[in-house]
Amino acid sequence: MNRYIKLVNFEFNRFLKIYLVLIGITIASQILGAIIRSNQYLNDMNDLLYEQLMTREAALEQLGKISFYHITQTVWFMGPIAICIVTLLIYMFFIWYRDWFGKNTFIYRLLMLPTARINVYFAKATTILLMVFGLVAIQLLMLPVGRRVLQWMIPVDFRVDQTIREILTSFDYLMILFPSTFYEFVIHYAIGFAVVLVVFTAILFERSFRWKGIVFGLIFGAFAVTIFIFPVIVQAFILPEFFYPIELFALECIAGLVVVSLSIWTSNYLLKKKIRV
Amino acid sequence: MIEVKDVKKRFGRKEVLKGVSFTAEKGEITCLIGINGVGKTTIMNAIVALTPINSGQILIDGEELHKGSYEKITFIPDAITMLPQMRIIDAMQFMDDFYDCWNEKRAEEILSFFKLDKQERIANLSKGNTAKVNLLLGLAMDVDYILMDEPFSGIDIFSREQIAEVFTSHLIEDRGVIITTHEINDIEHLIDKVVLLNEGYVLKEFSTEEIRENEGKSVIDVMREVYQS
Amino acid sequence: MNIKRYWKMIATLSVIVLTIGTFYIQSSFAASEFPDITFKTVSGSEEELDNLTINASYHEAELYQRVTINRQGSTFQEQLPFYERFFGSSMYPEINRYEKDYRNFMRGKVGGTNLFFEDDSVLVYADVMYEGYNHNTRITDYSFNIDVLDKQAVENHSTELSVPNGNDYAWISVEDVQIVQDKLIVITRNQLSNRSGDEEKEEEVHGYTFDLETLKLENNQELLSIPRGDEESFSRLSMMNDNLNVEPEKYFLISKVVMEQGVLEESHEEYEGTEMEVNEAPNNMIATEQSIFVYDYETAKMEELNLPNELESLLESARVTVQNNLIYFMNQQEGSLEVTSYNIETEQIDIEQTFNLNRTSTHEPFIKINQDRLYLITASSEDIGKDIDVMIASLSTGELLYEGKIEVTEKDNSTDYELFINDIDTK
Amino acid sequence: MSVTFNNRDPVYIQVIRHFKEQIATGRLEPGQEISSRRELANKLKINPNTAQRAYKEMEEQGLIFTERNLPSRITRDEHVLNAVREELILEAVDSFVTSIHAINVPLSEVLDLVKEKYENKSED
Repeated sequence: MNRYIKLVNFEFNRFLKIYLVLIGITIASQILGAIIRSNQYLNDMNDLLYEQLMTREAALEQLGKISFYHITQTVWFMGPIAICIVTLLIYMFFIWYRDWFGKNTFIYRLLMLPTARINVYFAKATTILLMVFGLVAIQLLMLPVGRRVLQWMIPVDFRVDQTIREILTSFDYLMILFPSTFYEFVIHYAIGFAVVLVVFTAILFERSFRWKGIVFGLIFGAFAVTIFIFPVIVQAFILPEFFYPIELFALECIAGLVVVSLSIWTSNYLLKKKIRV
Repeated sequence: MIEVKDVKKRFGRKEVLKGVSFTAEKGEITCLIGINGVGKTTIMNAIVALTPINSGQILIDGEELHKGSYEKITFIPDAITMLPQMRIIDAMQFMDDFYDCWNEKRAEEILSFFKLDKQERIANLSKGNTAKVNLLLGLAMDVDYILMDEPFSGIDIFSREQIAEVFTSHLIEDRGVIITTHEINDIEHLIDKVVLLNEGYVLKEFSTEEIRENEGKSVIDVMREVYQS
Repeated sequence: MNIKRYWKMIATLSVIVLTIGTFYIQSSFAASEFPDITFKTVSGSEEELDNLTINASYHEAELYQRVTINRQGSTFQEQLPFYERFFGSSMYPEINRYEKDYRNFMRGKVGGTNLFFEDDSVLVYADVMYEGYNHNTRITDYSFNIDVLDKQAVENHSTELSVPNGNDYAWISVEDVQIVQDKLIVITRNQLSNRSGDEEKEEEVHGYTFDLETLKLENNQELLSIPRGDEESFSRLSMMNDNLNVEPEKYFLISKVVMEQGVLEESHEEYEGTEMEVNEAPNNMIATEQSIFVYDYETAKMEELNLPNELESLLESARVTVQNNLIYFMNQQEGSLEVTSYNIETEQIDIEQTFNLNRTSTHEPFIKINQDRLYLITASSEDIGKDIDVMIASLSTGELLYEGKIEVTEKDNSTDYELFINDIDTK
Repeated sequence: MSVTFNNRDPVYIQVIRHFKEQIATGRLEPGQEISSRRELANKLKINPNTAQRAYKEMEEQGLIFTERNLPSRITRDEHVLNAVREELILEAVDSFVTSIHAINVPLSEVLDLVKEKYENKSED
């Protein structure tokens, strides 16, 4: 346990620089985006009011009030989210491969630690999870910040103030990151975590058997997906609507647990018996 | 005692080890010599479970390797196993974090013996100093067995001498050492035992002193005999 | 363990826990911070509300939520258990009740209440399933999927059998399921396909009779059909029974409208209420013939109703529904609603009542008739999303039993919301 | 102290011989403390096990002795010391005789030459 925490800390610090850059980009871009979008709205509004000499009501009728929703639709807002997601997706592979292909072969050290090797796997997965949650938290903190920027820039008559919830519910993609209840939050990220574990196992297949391992890894991935969607497939095609929602939910939980256990068991086996430097 | 019993290993279709057996005693320096092939490193990797074997058995003091074994046996590969961005002190801290058998005092001693500056980053070290740090990380562990893969390869002569000195020092006193090399000259007087490998087989396993005493042959003589026949 | 060396990780972890934790703790409060939507009684007995459930949509800023309102209060979609939202649940309370009471029987049964029949002893499910087009036989396969649950024995017997001449139809939908003595009757609308070879007919209404014991198809009765529409004329059928009703019914009512090429009157007002129907018809067509057909489940006879002239004239503007042996004609006037019922058996007008809507201008009201009760939900056309009246009256006496308003109590005192009624249910 | 070892003779024997030379020439005095086997191995760059074996052998031959946990010392036994000296002289003479014998030179000529060379060497 102790060594596992040390490993997580170690892995965490290894990625910290890039991670801080990601956070920096997110903060800068989203604040900038709020300023730019608000500014653009002000320009458009000024144009209507002072160039086209519309009444305030007519201008509002045409342009509408601005809300944080409009800011979330800009590339300034979504761009950094996409960058963070893509970076973490790449990092999911990088976190393993750099130990083999880095300048120094750190994998020797990792595999020779006097602790169960599966701890290395858990530590890497935990690190990814920690990083994801960290970014999610930052994003959550950035919402009121961006909203405040909007409030500073736009007079109250021209804007609609949204609560954080309203901002989230008005934008589908954000609902994936921040579902409305804690249960769903747990479900979303549990699925995400399961995906990470399955990808890790596939990577370990590749690292154990190289070219052949890619095939094994893909098969394993397909197998995991099949198990996971099996209840839904049964529900949709084999026994249409046979299960009640709560049952389907329970089955999905079981399927998810099966996938996760299978991944961990397989990875443990590969790390113990098949991995090579 | 490390016992390697009939170990076979294939990479793809190529059989690298075709049934290798030998033993290495605690308190002795055993040298794996092979003139070609990857067999030596593969054996080393196999002993510390960094590569799976296809058949055979490897025992360390009578038991198969498990996670706790890494407090008892360590492997110093031919390249350093720490991250380039780490300073020497970070690498030492890492070892201290993860190994109960890490001996800080000994590490400091080796550090001054090798005249290394522990604030230096691994990436900035010379080749010779990198090898020394690599050695330091293994030697400062209170382990029973140390495996070294080609500790002398590609290093300047002075570093080589310093490293050779380690072998006669208390740093490896009473431990079992397995070392691989393709150049026996530097260490001929330092080793207890030679295992001659070729193409996946053990051609001959002998004690250096015995072969000198009984047959009046040097290690090179034996190698010449064995490899040329 | 040296805490100092872990501070970055600990800091990150703290930010995560604090931020996400705070967010979801607030969220759970926020969920309870949905407005309370209640009935505010103006007069009458609140107990009248017991059977009433209103399905509505609530909008506030960018928030859009489905909400159900009943006497107890309101339940927003987000306040439901997450798995129900995650996988969806039936919008019909009846079906939700069946799923609770007859859990295994209800497995695999999807669709609305029109597919069900329930009395004291049985629960019946009948649907027509599309089995696909077979390239070898060149036959489109439809099959009846019938399942009868004996409530006492908790036993069910089911069957799957082909729909006769299934190949002729483009689609088949089940409109009603009834049991008369030992017969099971399934009323369907069958849309003819181009393959049928019958160039004349567009759509048929069928009554399929099964033996309740054996579930064998005993009779296939074509009750009504309409010709294929063209440039000149166009016919349309609509089923008038309340398809939410699963209880025994005596009659099945079909309205038939024939429309022909003519000059469309530029009377905007007249079409406001029936906008949807007008849109369906080709341009410039007007109704030239409107009739109501009644199918008697007991006698298995189909007859056209001979309505008194005063009712006949109402057909165009009034909404029509049937309950037991009474047909209700509901005609909305300026500020009032006239309800006239016609007894199929006695062929007499049964009641004539006028209910005051309390306002001159209203949006199309939601009307529901259940037994002797008339449920009326009206929203003013000026302030559709906010000003909503609820009235419950006795049909037989015309007495107003309940009068009230739907009241939205916003937690943050905002008035920037809109509430739209989707439908009402009176079970 | 630096010794060049050949590769064909057992290193421990070469170590013993080295010690004997030192004793015979008086560079190691009777009763003198000698380095530990670890120090020796380090100085001579040989395997500590070999050094250990050399010490063990010397102990058996009575060249050195160890009291309890104290460092080993050179023997004070005159017999042994003389024997070492004699052994070295004999050994040298033997090898000399063997090679001279091979060239087939008369003894008197050899002796003269030896005398001359030996005196010259001592004068250097």
